[in-house]
Order: sequence, then structure tokens, then C-alpha cells
Amino acid sequence: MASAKRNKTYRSPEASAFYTAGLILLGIVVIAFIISLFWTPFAPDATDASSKLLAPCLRHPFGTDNFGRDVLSRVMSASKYTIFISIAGVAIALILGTAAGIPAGYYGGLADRGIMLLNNSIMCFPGILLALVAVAVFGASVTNVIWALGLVFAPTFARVCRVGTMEIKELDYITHARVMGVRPGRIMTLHIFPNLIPQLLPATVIGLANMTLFESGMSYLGLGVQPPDASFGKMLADAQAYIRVAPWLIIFPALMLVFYILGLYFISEGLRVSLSKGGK
Amino acid sequence: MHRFISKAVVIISAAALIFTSLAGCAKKPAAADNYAVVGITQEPGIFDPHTVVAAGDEEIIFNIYEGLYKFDSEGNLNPCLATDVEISDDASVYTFTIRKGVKFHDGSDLDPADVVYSIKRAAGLLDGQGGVALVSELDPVSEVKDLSDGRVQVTLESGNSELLSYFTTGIIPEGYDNCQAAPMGTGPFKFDSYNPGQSVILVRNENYWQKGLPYLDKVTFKVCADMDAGLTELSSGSIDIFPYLTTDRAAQLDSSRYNILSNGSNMVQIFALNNKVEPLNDVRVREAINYAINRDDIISVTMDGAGVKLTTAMSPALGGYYDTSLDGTFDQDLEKAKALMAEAGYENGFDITCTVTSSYLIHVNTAVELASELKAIGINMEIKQVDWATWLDTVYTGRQYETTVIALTSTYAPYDVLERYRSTSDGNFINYSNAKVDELMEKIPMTADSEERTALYHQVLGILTEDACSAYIQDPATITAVSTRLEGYHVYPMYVQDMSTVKLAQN
Amino acid sequence: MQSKAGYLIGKTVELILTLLVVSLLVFAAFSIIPGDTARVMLGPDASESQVELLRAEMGLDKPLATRYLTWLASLITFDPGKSYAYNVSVGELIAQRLPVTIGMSVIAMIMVIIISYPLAVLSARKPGRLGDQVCSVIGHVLFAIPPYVASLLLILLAGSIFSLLTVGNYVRPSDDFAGYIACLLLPSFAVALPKIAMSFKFLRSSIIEQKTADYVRTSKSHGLSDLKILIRHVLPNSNVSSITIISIILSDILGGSLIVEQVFNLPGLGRLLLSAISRRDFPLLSGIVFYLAFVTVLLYFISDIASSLADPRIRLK
Amino acid sequence: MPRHIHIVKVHHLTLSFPTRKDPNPKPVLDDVDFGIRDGEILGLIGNSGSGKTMTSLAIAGLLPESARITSGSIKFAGNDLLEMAPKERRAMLGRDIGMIFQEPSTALDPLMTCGKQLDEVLTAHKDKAGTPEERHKAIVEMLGTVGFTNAEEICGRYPHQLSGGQRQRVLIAGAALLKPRLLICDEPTSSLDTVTTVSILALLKDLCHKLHMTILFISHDLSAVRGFCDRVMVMKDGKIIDRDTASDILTNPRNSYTAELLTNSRLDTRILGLEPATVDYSRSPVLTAKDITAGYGRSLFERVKNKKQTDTNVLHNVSLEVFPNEILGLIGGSGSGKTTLIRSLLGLLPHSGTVNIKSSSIGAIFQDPVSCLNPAHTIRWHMSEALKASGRQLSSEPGSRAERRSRELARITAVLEECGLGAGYLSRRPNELSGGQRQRVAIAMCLIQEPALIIADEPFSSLDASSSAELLKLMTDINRERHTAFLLITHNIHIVRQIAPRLIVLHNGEICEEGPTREVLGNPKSESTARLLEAERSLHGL
Repeated sequence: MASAKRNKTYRSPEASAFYTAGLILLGIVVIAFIISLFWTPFAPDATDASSKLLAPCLRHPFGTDNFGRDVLSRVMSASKYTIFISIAGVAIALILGTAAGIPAGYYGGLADRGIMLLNNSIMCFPGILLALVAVAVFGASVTNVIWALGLVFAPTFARVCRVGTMEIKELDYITHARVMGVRPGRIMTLHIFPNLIPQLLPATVIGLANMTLFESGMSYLGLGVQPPDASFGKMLADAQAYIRVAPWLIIFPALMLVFYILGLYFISEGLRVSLSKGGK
Repeated sequence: MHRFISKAVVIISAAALIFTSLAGCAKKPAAADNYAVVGITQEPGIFDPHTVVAAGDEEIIFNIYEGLYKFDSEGNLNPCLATDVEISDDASVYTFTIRKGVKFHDGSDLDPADVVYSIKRAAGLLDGQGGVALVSELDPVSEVKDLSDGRVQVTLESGNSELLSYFTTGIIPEGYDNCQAAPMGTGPFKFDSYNPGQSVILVRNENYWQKGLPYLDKVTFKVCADMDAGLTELSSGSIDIFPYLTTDRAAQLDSSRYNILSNGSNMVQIFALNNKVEPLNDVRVREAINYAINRDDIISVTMDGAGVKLTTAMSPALGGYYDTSLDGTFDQDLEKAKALMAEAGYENGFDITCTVTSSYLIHVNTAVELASELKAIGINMEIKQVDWATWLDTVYTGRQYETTVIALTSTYAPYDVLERYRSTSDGNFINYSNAKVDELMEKIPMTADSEERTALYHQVLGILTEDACSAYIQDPATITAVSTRLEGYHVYPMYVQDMSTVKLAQN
Repeated sequence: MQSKAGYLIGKTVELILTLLVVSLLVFAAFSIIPGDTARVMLGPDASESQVELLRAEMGLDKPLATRYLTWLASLITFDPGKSYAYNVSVGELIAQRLPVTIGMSVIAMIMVIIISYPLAVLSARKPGRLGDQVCSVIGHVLFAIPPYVASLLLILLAGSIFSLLTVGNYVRPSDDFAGYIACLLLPSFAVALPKIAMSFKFLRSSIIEQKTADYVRTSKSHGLSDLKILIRHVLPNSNVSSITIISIILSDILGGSLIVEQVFNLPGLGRLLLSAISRRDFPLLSGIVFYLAFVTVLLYFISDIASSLADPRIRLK
Repeated sequence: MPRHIHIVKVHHLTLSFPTRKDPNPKPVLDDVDFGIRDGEILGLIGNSGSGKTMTSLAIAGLLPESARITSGSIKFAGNDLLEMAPKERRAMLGRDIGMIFQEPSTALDPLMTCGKQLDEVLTAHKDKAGTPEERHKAIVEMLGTVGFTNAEEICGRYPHQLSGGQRQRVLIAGAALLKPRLLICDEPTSSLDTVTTVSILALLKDLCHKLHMTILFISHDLSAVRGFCDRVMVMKDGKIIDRDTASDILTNPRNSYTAELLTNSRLDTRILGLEPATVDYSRSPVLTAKDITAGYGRSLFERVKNKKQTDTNVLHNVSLEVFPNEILGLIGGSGSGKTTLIRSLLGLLPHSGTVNIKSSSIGAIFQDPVSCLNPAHTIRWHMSEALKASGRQLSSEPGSRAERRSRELARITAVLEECGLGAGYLSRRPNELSGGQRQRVAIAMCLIQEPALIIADEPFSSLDASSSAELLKLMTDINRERHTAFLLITHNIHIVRQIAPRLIVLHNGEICEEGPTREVLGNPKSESTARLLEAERSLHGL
């Protein structure tokens, strides 16, 4: 197939639109995060009884909450947990998933059945349930949330890896490598894994988004990031009582949360579009 | 098969449409609305009037059980199942005249034997109880006698003039031991059912001895996850009465649909410092904490200003027993606080944990505000939220904590408020120990003269303040939202929901 | 026919194996709790004899394998012990809460189907047109809004706009069925929203994919009308591929309703779960977790069977 | 309807795909003008992208929505198709114009039985529908006509239960069911093997006579129309560049493009001057395989259900020997077990019997040039990976790491050079190479391991003629100069005849004939060899 010559700089207009929208949305959150590492307008957990529930103004562009804490500062510092938890969780899920999925797909047979049985069993716990239980048993802390979510998401990656490996291992270049006498470990890591990246990349990005959904849900239930540290989910839970008198308490964290998730969705969609077009 | 599936989809969709349209048309039945729904934020657990601990349980069973005496909404102690009491001069013998014509929920009559059984049970005098009082305050009771003339005589080990308020403990039928599963008392409402995690339902007691009461047919205590969940239900109309609101939340309610009642609660919100753990065992550190915090700000943030600032262990609501000279002792003074910290060797501050129950937003919020304020003197306070049961277990009973925030409730009696500062008291969860206080608390019940007693109370309060045994914050107002559908609700200065006087509004 | 029975047996064996692993996972999770379970449950204040008593009551003094088997047996008989916090049978507690969670899930699923299906068919008619693009963008945005955030917004809207739908007012189905449905509509919608987007996206692309399939061209060359091709060929084929996604959506809805219940203060399994978590009520917690997973495993099993019925390629191998 | 000389008349048809950015693009069909005579078989030949499929879709009225006809007209039996209402045009499909397509595996709805799908042709045209019984009768009759002896049974089957050839017959039955006057066949045989192709072509020709149908036959392979079409048109870049009777075009191409197409259709080895090495059959063989029996296992459940039944075997007791320097040809139809045999020999498949290889390694090259190289890595990586795997790595040799690296590089470059690829290819990735170049890299990867035997599994089948020829030359050069033996699996008898001194014919998992190539092909003893030869001859005229 001569058309397989892929021009690397070419992007379909559809993919470009997704990338642009995604990067803008994600950029807002990431920039807020980076700035928050060095500076926030106020300390995010500094209370000030004299300026509570202020509507957005020059001093407090996002307003203040019921403690008089600056919502902008809190939103900025909340992005830290959201980004950190999603990246760390996905990293764990990715490592566990590939470590289980590639051998399962490559060897097939009983090993595959065993791994997939465990995999499917984990996937049978509806969404957030397993993470909630893990946190319930081991206690609510950022580390536990990360491990729990990593574990919950690992099967998704394992599945992608397994299916991809099963396809790739039938291709001639893998057969060739086997004929040449390349060891299985080397085949899996150097021959198969690089070719899984086009499938893993969108899955990773969407994993970041889904993990954020879960993390914010857990924080909303009070089982994620603990106060007074700010997280989007907890901020929203606290803001629920002021939904009518201080809607900015809901709007800004919700917007940032949705920006982050939507940005990731758009990027993964862009990746999917461009990778599927490029691959064919 | 695929055709079957397509058809099934169509049928299900159609069915769903019909349901939704039906649901749209359905109107609530207008009749039989002689009921009230009260929102509570704690899971009820114990319905036995003698083993009940949590205030959240007491506010429910207040409607089921009655004692010989009963508080009213003003905080006065009135005769209830007793018509009268005679107290001996040394305050060691109480003789109650039992009211006649009172019936239990099962229709049987109240007689002195029931009273004897109940008080013995509460005081741990029944066979097989091993002398362990279920109601620890009644431990001094040594003998309960039916005088066979409609009177019951209670004898104490030693004189105690402050004990009458504990005879509010519930009276149950003689020999009855199934209070947990099937509560049975003489109160205005009968126990109907308990759905764990959802509700407790009470129904009208037709045979209530106070004629004309109660007005309502049914009262439901509905469990809400927290105040905000309750608020949501309140605004949607599925709850009629919701106590313990904060002012800012109450302000959001539609005033045409809800009356907001506010009252001093006679509660003492305490930033409890465990006197036995480092570095809080150092009085200078405790003082520093007291000087570092700004009570006005906390009241502003948590109650929107609706609270009375406290500097000591008693609410000014107790009138003369409260020592006004202590006002202003611990006004915020950061310099002094820092100096005290330095003196104690903590000029760089320290880390500490505040274990607070997530069931009460006011306490969580207080903790958050405290954490922010304590930063100023270098104390880095981490907040650990636990559920109510865990809090009770680990903090209150287990005393495994560093600091906590909680509101202490009490009957309307100064002795009850201060009893917990005795070093041996079950309620002494801050591990406070001062021999002088122990001595004074021993002396108070023996003192018949009320002025002398007041002076002793002042002395105790003075020592507590001197020792800065903990940081006292406020007496938060009890703010209750009551649907305009109802009237006759009274806010008590203690943790009860008296539903007997509540009735439908006349319009 | 023989292979059909074989397929069924194979799937059933898989189902049972999966359930066993699921139960093992749940059991393991509650067996590796740091420290003594009975002590953790009773709190530090309990006396050693109380702890001993509870340990014996829970069978904690027996070997792990025995405990697992006992627990497994109790699960199969739908009687997994007594809740520690409520002192009521776990089965009974779950049964009480089931109407809310199941009701919400069913209503949400119906909403997903009746909203996303027609939209997907319409959108896929002319992909790339304005209507299609608007639907797709809205879909992406909905997809990114967590259900509880959607709930918050809906509460705000519902309070001021639809006074018909009362928030948090749960009516038992035995009392007033229409009221029961009505009180679940709004929370169900909040749960359904992102799933509507998900199912729309999947159905749309699956219909578009099927429309370009070779057999559609064949049918066109046979002179069939577009509508007939859509109904007789495109939709059945895309339905077959949708069965799996529907079972995934159902499981997601079940998970989502656990959170949304909390926002709407509905007495469902989610709140029971959270209260079990906060009170460290492990018998109840493990019961809820296992049965929720059980329902999901069953859903996947049913979806496998359904797709085998719908797809002769699986049925007649 | 009056009879015309031309059943279809295409007048100066121009067609393009305008987009918003480019409203006047280069037309896909440029002034196409031709007629199809009643009753003839007209071949339309051209490479992909030449516009032949668009032409057929334009006649059928199945053009993609984005296509715009800018000028011209199409008349069918005198009626202007482009003036008709869409509904009328649709009604003509199936009734007046039938169509069959390239890929029979996906051209039938997998969820519907064949009978039902054929029934749709009838119900779609209400005037011809009739009662269910009548319809069923018509379908069974037509299935009989297309060569099914078990027509009733076929009706109840789902597409996946049929073979490719059977599916194509069902599709033909569907297209011919209403006895349309025109049957458009868009590359109907390109995914079928030679034997099946021949039978399908025979069927079409038969139908043409029996049902008095006119056929427009579209193909990219000029040789496939030999002996089948009456007339042939050649298309290039949307234009018809050549048209004549079939025999004229095939024997006497009038322009270079047609000539090129013609050479592509056969592989002319004579001009390459292939010189394989001479073989000494007295030496001990490099590969000895004895009694190879292999197959694909059954699922666990099937094994539990029926313990006695053995696994379904594809190969039965196959024994063969490959001698040093030899190029051994292995031919067989599809399903004969060629691939299974190779996988067994390479140790990729569990099998019984013994395989004895007198060499440290054997090389292998495969059919598909797209997947023969790992797209994630450069050519250099591929080569050094092969070197590492062979154990001939230089790490044990003296010298610094850099020296070893440069020596390794030198070896890699030398081998690539030998395979006709310069050093410039080192840093390229597979997707930057053509199919022939990729196969060369695959051979180079074998060579760097210095094997005594290379197994080549249909290496030419996906390559164009010139690449095939070059690859063939490379293989014989290697054979001659390096004395590497080859086991060459192919379905192209022609190639085997040229370079392989010895030949094995595989049929149904057994060796049915073995011996010197000239003898076997000159005087086939088994029926299957004869059939392979016959199909080859009728298609390619060799």
C-alpha cells in the first residue's frame, strides 16, 4: 500500500478542530495549575470572615466562599489535585494494564483466560464502586484514591493491550521475529508494545478524563481529597448549600472541572480521528 | 431476533412515555395531611430511654417516653408523670406522687410499680444488672420504694440537690425489656416503625393523658445525609421541620413557606483539646490557642453571627450560674499567643489533628476556620472527618484524639454542664484533671443554699478558665425552619423535638 | 443446535467463574483490612471480651478458607448475615433500598434509549450537516459533565422551573406508583445525560459505519428503498454491535446512580453503601458490593446471550 | 420495449467531486463516451482510480452523494436515466440492471439468511413479487441455475456458513433473479482463487446466454477478460484510452499503457536470465520433515464433549526434503494446507512428526509486504534485531563499543547492498518503502542470519510484475552465490516452471505429486495438478 506513506504534518481538519478546542480548554486548567505552584492571589485555605460570600469583583475575580476564602485561589490549587491524581492514577493503570494485557494476548490459552477472568471480574464492579470500597477499607487519602482508581482503570488498558497484541502477533513481522528466534519478552516489549501506542494513546487521554470524573465524584462524596485542601468535587459539595445565593461557588469549579474533562475528551477524539485516518 | 429487539425497544419506549405522562398528571392526594416530617441528620440508633446517649436519639424519644418531671420550652422543670415531689432537707430522699389516669401505649395503666421498675432499671438496681447504672447520673440512687399510697420514694446514697432534673428519664411498663425494638412509653406519640437509614415513624397516642394533645396523626423523623441534603428536601417540601440550620442556609429559604425560629440552644461549642497528649498537656499551649482564635469570626462564618461568644464552659443562658466576670478573658491577641507558644518551646509551631464528625457541618466549618486561624501562630492543623459513630467511639468514649470540635448539650442544669470536668467523669473526654475542681464538684450537691452554690459554680468556672482546659467558642443559636403549614412548634433550649403541641396552621 | 447449547454452557461456566472471582475479590478486600476487623468495627473502647464475642460471631476465629466458604454459602442463599450498624439482615436492608436504585437505573436506561436512538438515526442520515454537528458537540459537552454536577444544575432548574418534579421527595412504589416514577425522573435524567451522549455517539458512528457496508450497496443494487435498507439491514446490524455497549452503559448507570442518590437524598443503595462505609459496617458493605457486581455480571451475561441470539455468526459457529 | 443495438449509451459523461474548497476539481470521469451492445460481454479494464467503478455506479445510479455529473447523459434502452425521478431509477435496479461486487465476504447482510435476502429482491419490486410460495420457487430455481445442487438448504443458510465462491454465486443469483437486461460485474473474481475464478466466469458466460443478459465486466486484470469478453475498453485517469475486440487488444496493444497492463498480467521470466544453482541430490538435505500431521485444536468445551474425536487435521503425514542449493517449489490450491505446512516447519504450530534442520537457523519471508516489517522501527533496527536474534552478534568480539557498532553497521550495509538497498535506507521506516523494497528488507534480515534455507511463502502474490521480477532475480542470485536453499510456496505455476528444478504439489493436506518440475507439469498424474494447470491456462493463456 503506497498510500501508507503518511505525511506526518498532515492533519484532517476535523482532527485539527478537536486538537485546538481540546488544547485551549486543557490549557486553561494547566496554566492555572502551573501558576498555582508558585503563586495564588490568596492562600487557598486562608479564611477571612469579613469578606465571606462576596460576588466576583476585582479583588476576588471568582468571588469568595462562606469562609471568605478566595475562590480563584482555591480553584487554582484544586487543579493541582485533579491533575496529579489523574496522571498518577493513569500511570498505575497503564503499567498494570500493559503488564497484564500484552502477555495475555501474546500467549493466549490458560494464562490469557486467567488474566481476562480477573480482568472481567474487576470490570464487573460498577464504575466507582470498587474505588469507593477500596478507599472505605484503607481510608480516604490522596494516595489511596490514586491506587484505587489505578486498580479500577487497569482492566481497560489490559483489554486494549490484549486485543491489540492478539491482532499484531498474527502479523508477519512478529512471525518473522519468532522465526528469527527473538525471545518472547523482547518481542512483547520491543516489537509489539511500540505498535500498541496508537491505540493506547487515545485510551490514556480518555482514561485521564474518566479518572477525573471518578476522583471528583469521590471527593464530592467526601471520600477523596480531604478538607481544608481544595478539590473540585469537594468545592462543589460545599457549594451545594449556596446554590441560589452564591452560584459562583458552583459555576467556577464546575467550569474548570468540565474544561479539564472536555479538553481531554477533545484531544482523545482528535487523536482517534488522526490515528485512524493515518493508519488506514 | 433483531426484529424482536427492535419491537421490544419500541414497546418499552412507549411504556416509558406513558409513565412519564402519567407521572406528570398525577396529583398528590390532598386529604390526610395531618402529619409532619422532621429532618434529622443522625442515624437514629437507640430507642431505650435508659441507654440512650446521642442527643439525636433523645430528640425522637422525647415524644415517646415521659419521666416523672419534664422540661418545657422555657427550660423549666415541670411535674409530668409525678404530680408532686417532696425533697428531704439533706436532699437525700425524694418522694414522688404518681399521676393517676395515665396509660401506656399498649393501653395498660401507669402505676407506681412501673415507676419503681423504671428508676431501678435506670439506676442499675435490678437483679442481674450488677449495680451498673444505665443512666450514670442516677448512680447515687440506692433504693426505690413503692409507698403503696400512690407515691414512690427514692433514697440516695448521699444528699444531692441537683438530681431532680434526672428524673426526667423515661418511665416504661414494669418488666418491659424490649424498648429497643418496640419502644413503649406514655408520651404523646407511639412508636410505629424504624426504617434504617430512612426514617422513624411515630403515630398519635389516642390515650394521651393531656387532653387534646397531640394534634398530629403522624410524625416522621426523616434521615438526611447532612444539612444540605435536608435543605434540599426542605425547599422541595418533603420535610416540614428542620432544626439546627445555619443562618446563611436558613436565609435561602422562601419566607412565605417557612418560618425561621431562632433560640439560644444552651449548647457549648467547644474546641476540645485532649489534655493528656503532647503538646496540649502544656497549659501555655492551650492558652496560646485560646488567644489565637477569633470567636467572632468563627461565629460569623459558621452561624452567620447567630451565636453567643463563649469564653468558658457554660452558656450565659444559664443566667446567674454564669460568671460574667470572665467575659473577654480570651479575646484574640496574637502577640500574646505567640509569646506563650515560644515560652512553651514551640516558637516554630507544631502539627496537630482535629478529628471532627462530618455529621455536623457547623463543627466541620468551625474546624476549617480554626485551622486557618491557628496557622498564624504556627500550628498546622489537619482536619480528619469521621462519621458520628466513629466519633463517639474514638473521640468521646475512646478519647483517642488530639483535638475535636463538638457542641456539648446538657439538661437545663448547671451541675450537668460542669459535671464532665470531674477527673473521673465519663463525660470528661478532654481528660481534664484538677483536684480542686473535683473537690468543688463533690461539694456542690451537698450545698443546699443556692447562693453558696452559685459561688461554687463561679469558682469552678474560674479554675477551668485559668487552666484553659479547652477553647470555648460559642453557644450557637438553634435555628429551625418550620413549614407555614404547621404552627405551635417550640424551640427548646436543649436537644428535643416536642411534637405534641404542633398542629396544622389554621387557614 | 449442539453448538448453541455449547455456547450457552460455555457462557454459563464463564458466568459462574466470574462470580467466584468477584466474590473472592470482595472477600479479599475485607480480609486484608489492616488490623483486627472486629476491633476496627467495635472501636477502641470495646472490651477484649466484646471483641472476642464479635470475632466468634463473625467467624473471624476460623481459618480464611472456611470463612470464605461460609460467606459464599450465605451469599448464595441471599442471606449474607446481619448488618452490624443496623442490626437487621443485610438482605432485608438491600431489598428495601433496591426499588430506588433499580427504578432509577431502569428509567435512566429508558431515557438513554428513547433519546439517543432517534437522535442517532437522524444524525446519521446526513453526517456532517449542521444538525449532526450540533448534536455531536452537545454530546461531547454532556459527556464531560459529571452526573452530580448535572444534578446540581437540574436541582437549580427544577426548583424554579418544574415545580412538578419534587426534589428528594421519595415515594414508595407500593404507596403511589406514579409518584414513585415522578420522584425518580429528575435524578434518573441526571444519571442518563452523559450516557445519552455516549450511546448517541456510539450508535451514530455504528449506523454510519453500517451504512457504508458492502451489503447495503448490494441491497441498493437489489432496488430496496433507503428506508427499507435502514430498517431491515442497517439498524439490526448496528443493534447487534450496540448490545454490548448497552450493557456497559447499564453498569455505568448503576454506578452513577449511587452518587446521584446522594445529591437528591434518595434512600437507595448508594446511600446505604455510603452509610455502611462511614460506619465501617463490613457485612453490609460486602453484601452490597457483591450483589451490585452480581447484577453487573448478570447484565453482561444477558448481553452476551442476547447478542448470540441476534447474531447468527455467534449462534451458528 | 423496443430493441436497440446499444442497450446502454453513455454520452460524453463528465463527473467530479466538488467540495466547498475546490468547486471545480479534476473530473473523475472525463468525457466518457461508449455504448454497450445488447447481449455482449463488455470488459472495462483499468487500474484503481481510473474511473471504471464510477462509470458503473453512474449507470446503476448508485453514485456517492458528493458526486456531481457536470455534463453528458446515460441512456438505458432509449430512456435518459439522468432525467428520471430517483424512485423510478431505484425501481430499475434489480429489475433492469443487476449488479455484483468485488468482496463476496461482506456483500451479504450477516444477520439474514440467503433466502430472505434474495426474497427482498422480489418484494422490493411489487409488480414481480407474487405469493411467498411463488417467490420461494423462483429463488430455488435461480439458485439451481447458478449451480447449487442443494438450493433449498442454501436458502436457510447465513452468509458466514458459505464459502467465498458460494457467496458470490448467491449474489449472482440475486442480481439475476429478475432477469435484468444488464448485469454489471465490478471485479467479481479479484478476491477468489484461480479455480473458483474460472468457474464463476464460466457461470457468468452461461447466464449471459441462458437469460439473454448483457454484461459489463470490470476488472484491473487484462488477462482475466481473455476468452470471456467480446469487447474490451481500457480506462485511465477517467478517460477511455483504448477499445476493441478482446482478442485484438490482447494480442496487439495499440498504446503503451495497454501494453504495460498486459505485461503486468503475466510474469515474463525469460527475459530476466534466471540462473539457479545446480543441485547435488546426493548430499544430505538441509531440511528433512517426516510424517508431519498438524491441525488446529478444538476448544476446551468441544474436547470435553467428545473425547474420542481427534483434532481436525489440515495436514496428514507430509514428508519432504530440501537439499542444499535447491529451490524446491511447493504449489497447491487454497485450502490445500500450504500455510499450515510452513507454520509447522517453522515451529510455529504444534505438530506430530519430525522436522530436522541442518542449519542454525532458517529464514522466512511472507506473503504480505505490508505487515512483513514492524512499522514502529527503522530498517536499521530491523537489521540489528535480526543480527542479535541470530546469536551472531559481535558483542563477544574484541574492541570498544563504538568499534563493534561500526562493524555491525558495516555488515548491515553490506547485506542491504546485496539486496539492492543502499545505505540511505537505514534510517527509513517501513511505511516509507514500497512493497518490493520491504520484501527485500525481509530477505536482507534473513541473509544477515546466514541461513542455509529460506522458506518463502507466496512472496510475489501482492507485488506488481516488475517488483516480482526483481525479487525473483534477487532470490536466484542469492541461491546461486550464497548457496542458500529455498522452499518456494506459490500458486504461480509459471514461476515454479522457470526456477524450481523440483516440485511438490499439495492437495487436501497430502502430497499428491512430487518430482522434477518438467515431469510433473508436463505430464500431471493427479487430478488436482491437472486442475491447477487448467485454471492457469484458461486465465493466462499459458
